[in-house]
Amino acid sequence: MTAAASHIPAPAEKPPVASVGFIGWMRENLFSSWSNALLTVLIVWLLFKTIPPLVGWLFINAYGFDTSSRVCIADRSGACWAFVGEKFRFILYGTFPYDEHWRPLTTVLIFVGLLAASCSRRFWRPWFAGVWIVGLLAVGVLMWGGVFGLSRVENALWGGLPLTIMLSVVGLAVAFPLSVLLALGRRSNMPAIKAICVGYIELIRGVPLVSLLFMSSVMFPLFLPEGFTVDKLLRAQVAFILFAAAYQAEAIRGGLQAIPKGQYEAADALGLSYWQKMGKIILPQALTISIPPLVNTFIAFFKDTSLVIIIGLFDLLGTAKAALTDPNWRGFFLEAYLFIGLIYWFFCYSMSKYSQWLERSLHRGHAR
Amino acid sequence: MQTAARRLPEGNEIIRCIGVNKWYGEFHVLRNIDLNVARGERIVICGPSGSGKSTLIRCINRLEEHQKGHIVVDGIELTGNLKNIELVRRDVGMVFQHFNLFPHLTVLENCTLAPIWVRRQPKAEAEATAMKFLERVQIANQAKKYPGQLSGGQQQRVAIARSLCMNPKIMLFDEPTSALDPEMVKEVLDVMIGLADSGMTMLVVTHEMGFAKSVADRVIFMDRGEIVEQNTPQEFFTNPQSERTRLFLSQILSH
Amino acid sequence: MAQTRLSLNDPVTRGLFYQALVIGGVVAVGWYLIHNTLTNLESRSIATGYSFLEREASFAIGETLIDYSPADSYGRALLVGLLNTLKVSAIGIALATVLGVVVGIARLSKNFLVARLASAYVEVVRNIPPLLQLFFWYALITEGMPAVRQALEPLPGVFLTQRGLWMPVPLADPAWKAMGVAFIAACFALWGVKRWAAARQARTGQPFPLFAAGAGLLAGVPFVVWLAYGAPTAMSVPELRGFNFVGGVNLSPEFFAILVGLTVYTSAFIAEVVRSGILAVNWGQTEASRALGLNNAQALRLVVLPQALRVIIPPVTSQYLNLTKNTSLALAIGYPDLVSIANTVINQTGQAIEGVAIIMGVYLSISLAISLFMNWYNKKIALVER
Amino acid sequence: MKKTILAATAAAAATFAISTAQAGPTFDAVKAKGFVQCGVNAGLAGFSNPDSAGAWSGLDVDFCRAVAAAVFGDATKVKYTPLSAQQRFPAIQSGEVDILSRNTTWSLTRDTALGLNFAPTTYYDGQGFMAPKKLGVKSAKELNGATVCVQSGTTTELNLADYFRANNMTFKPVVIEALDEVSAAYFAGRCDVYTSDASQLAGIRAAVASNPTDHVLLPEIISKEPLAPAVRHGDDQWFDVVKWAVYATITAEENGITSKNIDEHLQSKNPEIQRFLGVTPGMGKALGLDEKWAYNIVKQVGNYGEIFDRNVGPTTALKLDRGLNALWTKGGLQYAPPVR
Repeated sequence: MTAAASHIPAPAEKPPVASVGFIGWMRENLFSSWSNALLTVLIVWLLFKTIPPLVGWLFINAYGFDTSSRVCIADRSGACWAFVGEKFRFILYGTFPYDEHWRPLTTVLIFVGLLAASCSRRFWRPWFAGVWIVGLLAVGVLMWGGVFGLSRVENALWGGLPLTIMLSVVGLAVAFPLSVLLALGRRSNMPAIKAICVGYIELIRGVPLVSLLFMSSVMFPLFLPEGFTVDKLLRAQVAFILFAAAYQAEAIRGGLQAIPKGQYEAADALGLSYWQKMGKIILPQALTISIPPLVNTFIAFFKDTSLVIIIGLFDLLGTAKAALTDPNWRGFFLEAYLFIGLIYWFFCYSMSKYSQWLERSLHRGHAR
Repeated sequence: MQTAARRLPEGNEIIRCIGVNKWYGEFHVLRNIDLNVARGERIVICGPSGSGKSTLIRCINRLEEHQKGHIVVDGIELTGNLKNIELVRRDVGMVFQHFNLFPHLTVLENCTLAPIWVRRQPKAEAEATAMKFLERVQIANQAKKYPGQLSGGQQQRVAIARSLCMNPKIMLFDEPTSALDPEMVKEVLDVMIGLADSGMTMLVVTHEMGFAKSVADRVIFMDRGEIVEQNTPQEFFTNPQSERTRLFLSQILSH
Repeated sequence: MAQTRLSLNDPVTRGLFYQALVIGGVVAVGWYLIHNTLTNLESRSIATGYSFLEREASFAIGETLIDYSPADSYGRALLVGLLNTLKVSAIGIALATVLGVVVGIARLSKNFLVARLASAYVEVVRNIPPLLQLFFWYALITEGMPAVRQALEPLPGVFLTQRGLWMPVPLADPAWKAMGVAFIAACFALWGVKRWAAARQARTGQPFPLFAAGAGLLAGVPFVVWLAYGAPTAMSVPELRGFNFVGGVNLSPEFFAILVGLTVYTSAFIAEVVRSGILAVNWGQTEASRALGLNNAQALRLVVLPQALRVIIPPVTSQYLNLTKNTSLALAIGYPDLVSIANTVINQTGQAIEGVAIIMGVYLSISLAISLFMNWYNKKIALVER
Repeated sequence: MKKTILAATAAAAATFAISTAQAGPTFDAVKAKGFVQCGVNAGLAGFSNPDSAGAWSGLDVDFCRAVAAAVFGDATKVKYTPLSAQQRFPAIQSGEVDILSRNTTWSLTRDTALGLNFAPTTYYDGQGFMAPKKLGVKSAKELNGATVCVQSGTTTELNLADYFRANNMTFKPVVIEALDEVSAAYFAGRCDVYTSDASQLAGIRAAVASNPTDHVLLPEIISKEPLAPAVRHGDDQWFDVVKWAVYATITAEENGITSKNIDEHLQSKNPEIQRFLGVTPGMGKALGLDEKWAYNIVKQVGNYGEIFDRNVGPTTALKLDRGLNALWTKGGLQYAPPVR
């Protein structure tokens, strides 16, 4: 046996140059095999072909915000941001009286503020519902006016971004309690209640939103007693609430299903009644788990508000399309769609990132 | 070369590692590994976590790629050549810490999949072989079940049988018992001991020192990517040469 | 707690009481609405019933899969709409699946550029309302393409204009029908070959090159039939006559926009499903297959895909359903799908309730059929799992 | 089937229903709320169009104002509900609006199956075609094989199909629901021709075309399109008010009464004018209105000729001639029954 008296650790060596650093990264990520290398070259070539013209159109050849439409129409080699410059207030606020645009703007800010604050777990407390109610009241006052010296604005004049956000946020908020009941009902062991809830949820989820909007637009008036009418916006809002309730109920049901049986048994063992058990033990946990899917529902919902254009309401997409019909500014659809696309994208993307982050952080919480 | 407890024919090495180096990014995970394994030899590799022992055996069937040095298995050098890699893998069985049985196939199908598709055996023949090995790991009565229906120990035994169905020349074990509940460790170790007795070449990464003492021809201690010490189990446990080995053994054996 | 007789503390009684309460409430609300509706319909003398379905529609439809003229009935007009919906859905589902799988796999690519491009695609596409995307594609054609007289001709006989794409199609010939039959026959033959190959492999262990044989069979048999019919090559080539191109086949901008819009939108969601399905299969499964000597393709086909598909198929089905429901957006760009035809019918007849009921009924049947299939499928794979 | 449900529910309804069946529910409701809710087109130059401040103007709008002037003595007591083609009938049927004054063609089915009553025609229109000048088309008879843009759910959609069938021609329809979208599609070149009511084509050409002179209206008028305000069944008194508000504007023109000279006519010795302007009472009472009802209409809104000229006449962007809409005395169709 030739055992060494004491082992001297070998020094750590630098890896071969080709496997680390920029070259290593390139080898690993771009040229790891022949097919990969070919793909990389192809994509670089494609990017080279598309990016410069795109940048040229977007910025270099583009006309700034204060160009006249005549100049833009004469030369279409670049984007005409003058269109956006001319129309952005109309696109954002619709036909709301021009001098009062600070009101829809404040409304949007309130909504964004409320949504942003709701993202923080610090505010997941019952009292925060009060903040929401105050916020929504403020929004109502701002938009309708008629008090505090604000001029009254008919809701037929509302449009653009505030309308988009309002339809989705109010729809979500009002549908929420309903969806909790539906989710509980669907898991109820009372057959009649379960059947009603399942029937409702599957009915709504089985038909396109357009048909619900149709219903609100052309049929809803017939459901009400003679002489009792509800205006178009509110009817669309009702359709959205009914729609949202079914989808949210499914998200919440997922949360309820994820609660281990032991929690129910523990609550029963404590002698709690059904509503005490649900309200104090199950729902707080289930809703927390449900938040990421609820946020995803909200994103889908936010995008779906664009469908109100079909029943003649002017949400963000509606105002953009209306702006495009101006004969002086015809044909700038790319600019218009890019502009509102960016707004939609900003909202949806940040919410989806939030939802993903939340899911991870909740998951961590559970794992611990 | 240390003197082995059992006499082994000289120059009959089935695995040869010469100056093997591997990096994960900047991290030097295997440092100048020289290791020869003789046919029929049983080697236990131990060492603290992160010492590179799993990486070493995973290099032997090219689940990991080494960047420097040579690995020759049964006369075939492992390089980028896919053909060679496949040839080597057919002859090298591997058992994983987390079993990695295929959940969508029955126990029997798990065992016959590779013989049918890789060795191109007729189904009946593959099933007969599989039943033989399942018999040997004493789980033949579960052949129609799905992995999810078995306990961890049973799953690991199926995994061993699955590897054996390919009739390998070498078996690699990557911490085969560390994901098991204590009461199941023994059933798996018993199977492994039986396998060792049959003369299989085995490389086992494990912390089961009892197994090492009773079965291994040689114990290898790795730390920080290098082989610190190798010796017969007898010498290794009673008279460790290096300070680090001693420290490691005191931690392992104290509980 | 004191037990009183027949009190609400008895769970059974209480359950019945609550259920009676809820049913009563639902029935009351439903009855109230129906009552209002009926009174309203009567007091305003609005026509009811489905007899209008047999009346002459008198309006024209731009794209039809079956023969239709304004002299046909409203019922047939609605059928035309339904078939158009199914056409867009079927083609859209096929294309979205292909695109979604490619993008989903691309997101997992080791190639940095490929993975980044794919994830940018997904993040852009799924965060913009589908309706906006439809308008975008529609405008891109109607505003971005040249007028009919200045049509682009990228390939001989293929014309690209703001009124859509014209392509040559083979002239009607009995050969085409025979080839279709031959293709179906080849499918059956392939199924037989597959069974035979499996049996042979079980017996001898020899695998059969099924992929090559299948491709040869599916392409070869119709080709032979085509030759047997004298290899007809006469084409109907579109040419500008009068206002429009005549001959060939036309893909209208409306069809193109709804198809591309929905395909792109849905593919982003399918890509995410595919990606998470593949990620859901433990890497250890691949390693174990490799360690057993399976090659890449075998590991994918025999081990990874069967497991990934179980995770993938249920959510992908619901994406298919979403795509089908989203075809209703066709209304906004004038593609004559079911909803848009029903909308016209409602406008012409004033019978909104019946019209909306037809839309909902059709979509509910589609959803129900798909969920029944899904339940069956889930049960089937659940059986295999345990 | 439906009838049995109806009977069953009606029987049960007796206990539950709120009785609403008095005479004149709409008229009463309008008076009670203090304004007329008027359904108009969401934007059609000359007929109903909001300006940037949201104030509505147009021929259809003016007849709503005339009704308000008759009922309240104040033409501004109107609220407008912009409606799409699809929404217009449910809106009037459900009572969401009190009058539908939205370039709506009076037809038999609409009169019956939709449960509407049409007031006198306020604009005699007909369906025409508009085509780009550079297409070189001189007559609708040359349109065989053309692609035609048309708004869905309108009588134009039906007439179009009838016309091509009758003339043994084929066409490819591009049917879109929103007016904006249809005209956008036409001006983008998606279609060869655009068909709609001739007045509407003129309005669109004036308001939407980037260069109105690039487009021509073809000579053929392929249908009768009497555009009239409508009310729902069930309130004859309200129907009378709307009907006579329209007739009042025509009567005023027949008698040469304009918003400018109306105060002079208060001194008129003509007994019909005296009855009309409420100098001799009785007519207003018969309608359930103030005796000054017609005076208020003409004073605040004008006579028919004034309304026409102001909104769609030759001096406006639409440049429409009176044509069929001239008084009967001048070879047109506008004719009011006697006020007596």
